[in-house]
Formats: sequence, structure tokens, C-alpha cells
Amino acid sequence: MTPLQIVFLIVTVATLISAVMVVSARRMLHAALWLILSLLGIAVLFVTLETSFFAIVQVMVYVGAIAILIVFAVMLTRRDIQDRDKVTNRGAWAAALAALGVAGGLVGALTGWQAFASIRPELAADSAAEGTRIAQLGMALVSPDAYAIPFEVASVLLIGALIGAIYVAGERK
Amino acid sequence: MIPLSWYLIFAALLFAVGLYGVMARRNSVGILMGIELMLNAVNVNLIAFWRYLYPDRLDGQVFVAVVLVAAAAEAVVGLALIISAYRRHKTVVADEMTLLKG
Amino acid sequence: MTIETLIWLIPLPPLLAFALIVLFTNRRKALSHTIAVAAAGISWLLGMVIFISAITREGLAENPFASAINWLPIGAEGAVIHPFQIGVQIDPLSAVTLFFVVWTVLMIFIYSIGYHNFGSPKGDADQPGLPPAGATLRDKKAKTKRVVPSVEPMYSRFFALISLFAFAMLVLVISDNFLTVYIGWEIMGFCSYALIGFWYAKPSARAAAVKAFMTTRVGDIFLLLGLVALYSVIGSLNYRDVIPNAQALMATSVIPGLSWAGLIGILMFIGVIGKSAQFPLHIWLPDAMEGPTPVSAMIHAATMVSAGVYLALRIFPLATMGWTPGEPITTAMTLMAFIGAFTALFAATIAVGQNDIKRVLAYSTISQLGYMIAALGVGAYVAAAFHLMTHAFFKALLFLGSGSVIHGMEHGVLHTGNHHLDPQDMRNMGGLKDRMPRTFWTFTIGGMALSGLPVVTAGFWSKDEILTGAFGSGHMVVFVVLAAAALLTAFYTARQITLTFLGKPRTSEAEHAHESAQTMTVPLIVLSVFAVAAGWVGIPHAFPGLGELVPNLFEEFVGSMPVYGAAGETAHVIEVAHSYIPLATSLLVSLGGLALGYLAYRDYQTAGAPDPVGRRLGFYWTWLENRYYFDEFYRWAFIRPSQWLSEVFTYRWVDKGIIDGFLHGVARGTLRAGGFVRNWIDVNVVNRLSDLTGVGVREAGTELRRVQSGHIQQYMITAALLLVVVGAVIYFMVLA
Amino acid sequence: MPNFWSDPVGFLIQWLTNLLTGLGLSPELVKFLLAFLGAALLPLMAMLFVVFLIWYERKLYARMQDRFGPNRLGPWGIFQTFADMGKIFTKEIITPAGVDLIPFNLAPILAVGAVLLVWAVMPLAPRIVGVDLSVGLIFVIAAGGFGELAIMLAGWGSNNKYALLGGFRAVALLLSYEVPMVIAMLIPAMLAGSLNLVEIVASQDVPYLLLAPVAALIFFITQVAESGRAPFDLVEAESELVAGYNTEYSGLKFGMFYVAEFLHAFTSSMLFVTLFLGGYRGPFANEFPLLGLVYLMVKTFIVYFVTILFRGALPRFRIDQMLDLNWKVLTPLILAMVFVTALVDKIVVQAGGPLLVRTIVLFVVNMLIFWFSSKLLQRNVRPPRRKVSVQRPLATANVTPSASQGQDNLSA
Repeated sequence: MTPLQIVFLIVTVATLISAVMVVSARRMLHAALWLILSLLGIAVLFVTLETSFFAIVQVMVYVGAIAILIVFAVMLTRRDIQDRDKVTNRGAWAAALAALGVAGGLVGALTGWQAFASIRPELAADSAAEGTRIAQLGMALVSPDAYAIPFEVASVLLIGALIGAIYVAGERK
Repeated sequence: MIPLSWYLIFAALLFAVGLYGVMARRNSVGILMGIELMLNAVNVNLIAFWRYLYPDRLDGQVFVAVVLVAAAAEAVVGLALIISAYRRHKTVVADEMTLLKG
Repeated sequence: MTIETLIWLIPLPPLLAFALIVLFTNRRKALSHTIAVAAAGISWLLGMVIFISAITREGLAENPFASAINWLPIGAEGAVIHPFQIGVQIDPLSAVTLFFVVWTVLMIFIYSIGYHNFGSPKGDADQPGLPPAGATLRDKKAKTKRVVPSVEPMYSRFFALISLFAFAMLVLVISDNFLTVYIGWEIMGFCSYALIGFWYAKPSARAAAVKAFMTTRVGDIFLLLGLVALYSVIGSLNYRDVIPNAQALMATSVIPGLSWAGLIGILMFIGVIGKSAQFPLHIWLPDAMEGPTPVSAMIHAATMVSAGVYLALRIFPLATMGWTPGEPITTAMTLMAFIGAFTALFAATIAVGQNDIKRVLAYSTISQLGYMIAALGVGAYVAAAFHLMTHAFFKALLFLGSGSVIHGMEHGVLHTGNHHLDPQDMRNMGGLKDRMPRTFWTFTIGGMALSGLPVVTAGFWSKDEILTGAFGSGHMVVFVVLAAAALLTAFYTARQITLTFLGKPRTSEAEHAHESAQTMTVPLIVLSVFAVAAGWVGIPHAFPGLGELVPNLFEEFVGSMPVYGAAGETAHVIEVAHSYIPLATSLLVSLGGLALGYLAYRDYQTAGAPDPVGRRLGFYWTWLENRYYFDEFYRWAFIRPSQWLSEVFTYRWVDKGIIDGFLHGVARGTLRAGGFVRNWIDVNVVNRLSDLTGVGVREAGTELRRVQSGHIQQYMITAALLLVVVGAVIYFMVLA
Repeated sequence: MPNFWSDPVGFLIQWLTNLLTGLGLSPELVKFLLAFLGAALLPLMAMLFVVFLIWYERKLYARMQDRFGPNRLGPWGIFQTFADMGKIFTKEIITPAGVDLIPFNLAPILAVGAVLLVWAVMPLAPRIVGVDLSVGLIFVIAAGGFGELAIMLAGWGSNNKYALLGGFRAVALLLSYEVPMVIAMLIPAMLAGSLNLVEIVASQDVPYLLLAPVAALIFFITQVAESGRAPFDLVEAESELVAGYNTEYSGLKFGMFYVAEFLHAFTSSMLFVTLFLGGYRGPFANEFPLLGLVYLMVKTFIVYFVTILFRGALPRFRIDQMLDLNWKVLTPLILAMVFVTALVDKIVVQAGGPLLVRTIVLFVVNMLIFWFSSKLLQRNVRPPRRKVSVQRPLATANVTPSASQGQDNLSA
């Protein structure tokens, strides 16, 4: 049990608990805060994977943008400051059943995979290589014989989402 | 050193929790949060696999980047839809939006 | 600027035109069609350049024009998996296809200008989504008013959509892998949906659009499955990688007794069935006539159904893998042969019974496509490709001609003002020969080509080759069926021409019909040239007399395609001693059919009179007129059950039954118990009855209120539960 | 044992390690403790700066308004802030009825924390930096997100409509001004070819202010807006909404917002220095890191002085003007700058131009674009309202045509 593993366990438990709170909290705003917490937990997991880049992008995109959007939406669509109605719909138990089934299925399938337990390579602890890795990613994203097209498609997707959101949410004059 | 399996199992559980949120939450913003959780679970998987199996390849990172973009777009459009729906008939409760009733 | 670059550029102009029209010139009719036609023209020019350089290049089949770029470098290393690529490739087959596609597309574009009455005044009561209903011109001084055709309200929209359609087709033709083909395929699916439902205010058009989309979707799913299987087996979707991986493909697939090649071939062939309307999935095509006629020509001649056959030609190496000419054919080929032959005959018989001029053509298209598929099934690769080309030309010609006829009839309708009369019903026409001479002659040429008038027309040569192939490969059943179909083809063609053009006008509308505009007739003339001349490049050597004179260019060109996977041979027509039986047959059936058709319908005088042939056929005729009741059958067999599934299963049982049943069973139980006890404590009969009614009403209320569910999340829960169950079943039953 | 003057932090670490291990602690534990010590000291230092900062700003601000400002406590009233601190600490912390407790109490902590996070990656001097993070710049941006979150939570949690309006305004402001700011930060990263703040500083042989003046200007404006100072202080527009998002806060919680605001302004000035003014660089800074710290602080205070000049000189924007300025002027301009800078710099570097050439070319290009854009802006500037003076008619007994004409003039 190395310290890193202990950290990992603590973080995952915290993340899962806050995720459960996200889906079960009564007040939407609290749910949003729990969501932020779990997203931060995931960012920490990325750090344990030695990809500080994605950890920070995770924080920037999710906490800095998406979470704020969600909080915004919660504020704009509130009935009164504490929403009193039921948290879950009538099918909640079936939903729980299905979710458990999915989880069980996934974990079962994973444990069924024989190479599963064997993979535990030492990550090269190269915070120096991090920068070069980011540079490689950047080059790959724009070089035409690598990922230029997916990259452009993604940007087009963003533009489309932007325009669509403005059109949909904008007041009809 | 943390074995890969831990990450995968964690991701599976997180995914399931998000799925439950999507299926059971009444508030549609809550549904959106569930979707975000699921997307993040996917990201954890992608990065873990990339880091453990093919640390010298870029596929995993690119996919994570694309997933991030998709998540952002999805959140933007979804919230816009929710807000306009709220503006039309003052509710964000998924049960009460049954215009598609067969 | 190398040829490869030019190939990349081919599809772009229509796409650009689409964007421009949609974004900018939506209001400006003239500008819109100028842009669209100009784009088509540029594509045509590029296509011609490519075609010329392709036919002049030595050994094009072995080293085709090709270039590709990565777009998603992905996949486990070491394995055969290649990165996803977007690439273009011009080999003989795509060169030929490109040739007729660019020609027909350009012609159809030009034709559309006239068809949508460009230059005519705005209609009186036209609104978007309805066909233009004519405009009244009042002459102030002479106090006269006359009704003239009015311009299409959604003119620009039409050109935008059809440009996108052309783009998709060109992408499909020039691409070098199945994935890009699939992309173009799907874009075309959408465009056909949007164009068939172009007059979306007509309920029939809406229904037809949805029907076409859904029916082709069925095939597309299988096509996608085929793609996935192919990629998982050989790790690439490129045409060129199919044959080198023959042994990997020859391995037995998950289905015992069927090789991967065969399985993939069958899966993709189902996609072909959907797209080019073969037997079980043919129902959408006749309804597609709801769209404007240029669209019908586009879908049924130049692009969409041709795309189906084109794909069939592309999967030929898969379907025939491990087969060498002379041996018994593979499973996939057998499927092709029989579905094709059956469709050919079956659709031809239906075509005989139709009175709508466009529906006749639609069914004849189905049957002709059946021809090609059958030809592929018996291994006559070149014959199929040849017929694909000739058919594209003369069927485009026929559709455009029928559009011109309908246009003329609408003139008449506008003149008489009798809007109840159906301008597409051939029984209302007749005697149009004198009123619309150009249309008549071009249409006749097309009809002759369709029915295979010997020696001159293109259809004769291609059909003859198919029959020869069927005969030579020794599939007598296929041969006989195709011959019968050919007979019927000639028959209904003669019927159509006779009813439409010959004799005397049967209605006053037909009296007042007159020739269409130049923009419509010129494309007809151009296409009629091809309808005749396209056949001369494919005259078989063995043909008496001509064969020695004219070299069989087409066979030398397309025949050089490497297609037989196992042997790696090339696609020569099955070498048979050119016996005179198929030749005689095709001569006999075409001439005989034409003669019969003419004689039978020569003296059909009054509109609405019972069909002379129909009188003799009697009961069978009603079947023909109702297309063997296929739509009714499908409604009964598929649509009802699916509705039942959504309504009753998901909705009543799962939602009401399982979920609510669990939640409310307890409450109901107590309720019943309460009512029960009270009834037995209470001795008064009236009281008991009233209580029973009360309980009953309350229960009914609770039940009925619950039926109003339809929440999206509950469907999702159902889906997830089913997923878990099915996954568990597969995991434990199949894998373990 | 590194030399104190050349590497003070290394020296201290080494010294403390020896000391503690001498006390018999395990090396890992010592490492751990030292990390904590550093994490505790750095924010403390920042906070102490603020104490002085508040006095500095109040003094300058007062002078701009012809006042003395704080002048009672200590020389030039330099201890004024401590008195204020005492006041704030001793005030009652009121929790209004109906507040949403978690956001209400989380907000001030986040507000301060978000700013302090930036200090973790800020290179204070050669070899003196909290974390030498390879993606420091993105880290700074990410940390900014928490500030916005804090303001939203404060506005929401207070259960007060003015607070909520303030919160909404704040987020509208911050979110929209974050766009040009982030893009402006991209340009130094592009020029330095790294996201690492240390490397960005190290690569500034010429301050990037000269290579990218327009980006520097835009970054300056946006960072003023981001820290919610005048002229962008609609967040707490007293005249319109009582005090914005922190209306309901009192005592120490309010104090934290207050500190956060000052610290934010100061930190962004320091970021500006780091990105555009060569950070700690200066003569002999490399030999004597503490000198570098001094340079950094001097530069930072100069920039901060300009910020205060802004605050003192400019009136408050209206919200629509503010958003117009952002979306219609700053964002397009900075986007153009990114393209042009990338292109030109690539060309020059490819051509193997020396640093001088690179500097001159980029500077000229920047100036040209700035000139063009200003011309472009002037074209659709609303012309000043014309003064209409009316000839008043003379009061005469009998109505004369001139009078009637005067009437016409009047009515005209």
C-alpha cells in the first residue's frame, strides 16, 4: 500500500460519494456543487496518472466553464430558491436496478479479461517529458496527416453548438 | 503503483452512478449532470488506457480532447434547450415535458 | 495540377453551390439556378477530363489514379488495422460511372430550370410546399385572361438540395473505400427524403418521403454491419485491400458454412437491396414519384439506384470470393441471382398494370436493376456494368420525357381548368405525338432502348450481354426468367408509348397539350443520343457482322478490373461459345413484346375505359394494379407490430404493468380488501353493489390515469434493463 | 549546501531538512512538512502584500481626488489597514434568514482561494517558484474559474435579489472578458513556445510588451475587468444594486471578499509583469534571486499604479457598453492579433531573423493593426450631439413677421 495508492483510494471514494450526492441531492445548486467536487476528484486522478495537462484542462473546462453554465442554468430555471419537489421519478428503483446491472456487467466483464490484473507498468515519472508530450499533441492536432480533420470537425461542432444555443435560448422577438 | 484495474473499476462505478442520475433524476438539469458524470468516466478510461498501454501514442489524448469538446457542446446546447423549455412551459421537470407522448 | 488533385475537386462545386444557395442566394431564383448549373458544369468538365485521361491510360485497373489522406490515425499497432483514410480512386468502373453520372446530372440540372417554369409569373395561390397551380394573366385592354404555369415557390431550395444530392453521388463514385461510399450513401438518403417530400404540404408526398427514408434505412443498417465486419476482418475498408486479404476473408465466419467474404457480401447486398429497390424492399421507389420529375430522374436513373448497383459491383469481389467461372456459384451470388431475376420479372409484371406514366417507369427501373443484380449473380460483371451505364442514360431520358409529357398535360389542365383530371394518367393522354413532337421522338428512342430494339439501341447490347451471360453460365432458370421479363418490358413500353402518344387525344386536356420549353427538350435530345450511341462501345466480338467491325471497347476497359479474389483473375465475361439462342431470344422478345403492346393498345379509344389486356386477365389484373398488395402486406406485417411494440409493450406492460404495477399493487390490494370486507359486513345488497361500483370506478380511474405516461426516462430505463438482460444472456450463454 | 545568495530557497530547504532530520524525523515526513510549510508561507506572503497594498491604493486614490487619504495612524497613516482589520475582525458575522448555507459560506473561501492558487505557479524570482508547472498558464486560467464560481455562489446564496443581480452581472462580465484575456495570454505562450510560466519569463530577452503591445494592452484591460475594478465595477455598482453580490456579507466574510478583490488586482498585475514585462528579470537578478524578487515587485507596483490611475480617471461603464466593448472590439482584435502574430513570427523565425528584427517587425505589425482597427472604430463612432441654439424673438407689442418667423425658429 504505497502512499499514492492511499491517496487514490481516498480520492476515488470522495469522488464516488460526491457523484452519488449529485444524483440524489435535493437542491439543484447543491447537486451542482457536488458535481464540481467530483470533477475535481477526477482531475486529481488525472494527476495520479501524471497527465497534469489533462488534469488542468479538466478543471478549466469542467469547473471553469461547464459547471458555471450548469449553475447558471439552475439559477435561471429555479422555481424558488429551494426546490421542494421530489428528487426522482417513479421509475427510480428500476433505474437503480439497471444502473447496478450495468456496473456489475462492466466490472464483471473487466475481471473476466485475463490481462486485467497483470497490467501494472511503472509510469515513467517524467514531469519534464510532460511539456514535450503536450507539444507532440499540439502538433498532431494540426498536422494534416494526423488529427487535423477530427480537430476541425470538433471546432465546427463547437461553432454549431454556439450558434444553436444562441438561437434556441435567445428571446423570440 | 496503482494497477490499471482500479481506474477501470472506478470509471465503471462512476458511469453507473451517472446513468442512474440520467434515468432517475426529475430535474432535467440533473439529467445533464448525470451525462457529464458519464462522459468523465469515459475520459478516465481513455486516459488510463492511454497512459498504461500506449503511453507513446496520441490516440487516447486526442480522443479525450474530442470528448471534452463534445461535452462542452452538449452542455451548452442542452442547457439552452432546458432554458427555452422552461421559458415555454414553466418547468424543468422531465416528467412534465411529455409532448412526445405516443 | 495532377489528375489526382482534379479528382479531389470533382464533388466540391455542387457542395459549394449548395452552401451558396442556402446561405446567400435563397431569394434570387436566376442566380440560384445559375450557380447550380455552373457547378454541375464544372463537375462535368472535370469529370470529362478525368474520364479521357482514364481511358487513355495504360493498365488503369492495375494502377488506378488514387490518392488518400489519413483522417483518423487510430488502431492497435501490429495488427492489420490501417488508419482510417479518405481517398479518391478512379479505376475503370468508377471512370465509366463518373462518365454517365456527370452527363445525366448536368442534363437534369438544365432540365430542372424549365421544369420549374423559370421565367413564368408568380402563381395566384401558390404557397411553399405545394406544386405551382398556375397563374392568371389578365389582359387589361382585351379584357381576356388566360392561365399560364407559375414558377415553383421553392425554386432555390430545389436547386440547393439537388446540388447536395449530386455532391453525394460524386463523392460516392470517386471514393476509394467503403466508408466514404457509405457517407455519400447516407447523404443521398437524406437528400432523397428531402426531395421526395419536396412538396411537403401534400400528405402523400410526406408519407412517400418517410417511407423511402425508412425503407432504405433498413438496408443501410445491414450495410453498416457489413462495413464493421469487413473492417474487423481485414482492418481496412479500401477496395484495394479486399483481394489481397482473400485468405483472411475465406475463413469461416460466425455463421457456419459461410465464409466471412460471403457474410459481408450478403450484408452489404442487403444494403443494395434497400437502396436500389430490390424485391423485398422495393416498395419505396414507386411512391417516390411524388417528388418533382427531375428528382425522379435523379433518384431512379442517375444517382441513387445506380449507387446501389455500383456498390453491388464493388462488393462483387467479396461475393464471388473463391469462385472461378464455370464452378457452381457462391451463396451470396445465388442470393443475388435469384433476387435479381425474381425482381426483374415481378416488377415488370406490375409495370404492365400501372396507368400512371411515372409509376410504369418506376417499376421498369426496379426490373432493370433486377437485371443488373441478376447479371452479377451469374458472374456477368461487365454486362452488369454495361447495362448500368446504358440504363442510366435511357432511363433518365424516359423520366425526363415523361416529365415533359406531364408538363404538356398540365398546360392542357390549366387551359381547361379541370383540376380533377390526373395529368399523369396515361389513359387521359393519347395523340400527343403531333402536339409534342420532340418529346415524342426522344421518348420513343428511350423506350426502344429500354425494350432493347435490336442492333441500333443501347439497351439491346447490354441486355443481350446479360442474357448471354445468364445462358452461358448455365443458369437456365435465371435465363428464362430474364427473357420473360424482357418480353414484358418491351410490352409495357409499347403500351406506354401507344397510350401516351399514338392514336387520338382522349381528353380535351390532351388536345391542348403543347411542347415544353427548350431547356427541357434540349437535354432530352442530348440524352437520346447517348441512349442510342452508348451501346456501340460494347458490341461483343462474337456478334455476327458488327462484332468484327467494332472493337468491344467497354469490355476491354471494364473487363480489366481485378475482381475474382481467390484466383485474382479479371472480370471477363464468362467465355462461352457465343450461341445464337440468347441472341435470338432477345431479338424475339423485344420485337414480339413491342408488337404485342402496340396491337393490344392500338384501339384504346376513350379515357377511363377498362384496360383491354386487363379484361382478359381479370382477377390477376387487379393484383397487378394493386402491386400484389405489397404495401398492405407490409403494413400488416411490420408497421402494425412495431406500433404494437411501442404502444402496448413499452407503454402499457412495462410502464403501467411492471413499474406502476409494483408501486400500486399494494395499494390496490388493500383497496380490494377494504371493499371486500365492507361488502360482507354490509348485508344490504344495494349498498354492496354501490360499494362495488365505487371501488370499480376508483380502480378504473387509477388505471386510466396511469396510461397517460410516455415519459422519455422510463423508455430509457426499459432500454437499459433490456441491455443488461441481453448482455447477461450473451455473456453467459454465448461466450461462456 | 547551496549558497544563500544564489539560491535562498534551496538553502533554506537544505537547512531545515538537516535540522529536522537531526531531530530524528524520517526524510519523507520532512519533505511532506516542508511542502506544507511552503504552501503556508506563500499565501501568507501574498496576504501581507495586501495589507500594504490597501494603504497604497487608498493613498493614491485619495491623492487623485485631492484628499489626504489615510494619515492618522503611523507615518502617512501606513498602519491604517491594521485598524481596519481590527474593525472587521471584531464585527459580528451576520447570517441572514433564508440563505443557502453551503454556497453562502463557501463563496468567500473560494474567492480568496482562487486568487491564491495563482501564486502557486508564479515565478517570483530565479529558482523561487511554488510549482514549476509545465502547463502553468492554463493553471492560471483554470484558477480564474473558481473566482467566478465564488461570485455566483455569493450572489445566489445570499437570498437577496440585489445580490443575485450582482452575481449575474459579475458572471456575465467575467465570462465574456475571460475570452479575450485567455487569447491574449496565448500570444506570449506562442512567442515563448511554452505554457510554462518560468520558461515564458526566461525566454523574454526582450519584454513581450515590445513584441506584442496590442496583446499587452488587451490583457491589461481585461485583467482590470476580471478583477472587477473601476471602470468595470458594475458588480458592485452601489447606485444600482446596493453592493452587488456581497451585500449580505459582513465582518470577516466581507473582509475576505475585500481582500480577494485587492489581491486579484495585484495578482493580475503581477501576471501582466510575468507575461509581458519579463517578470523578475533585471541586472544581476540571476546571481542574486532576492534582487529578482525586488524587480518583480517594483514592476508589479508600477503596473498596479496604472490600474489605480484607470480606476481614478475613468467613469463606470454601462453594462451594454461594457459587453459591446468586449465582444465587438476586444475579441475580434485579439483574434486578429493571434493570427497575425503567429504568421509573422513564424515567417521571421523561419527566415532566421535575429531577435532585434523579430522585435521590430512584430512591433510594427502590431502598431499597424492597432492603427487600422482604431480607424475602423472611428468610422462608426456616434458623432457628438450638435448644439441647437434658437434665436429668441424680441418681445414686441405688435406681432411682426420677424416674430412669427421667430416662432417658426422656435418650433423648428
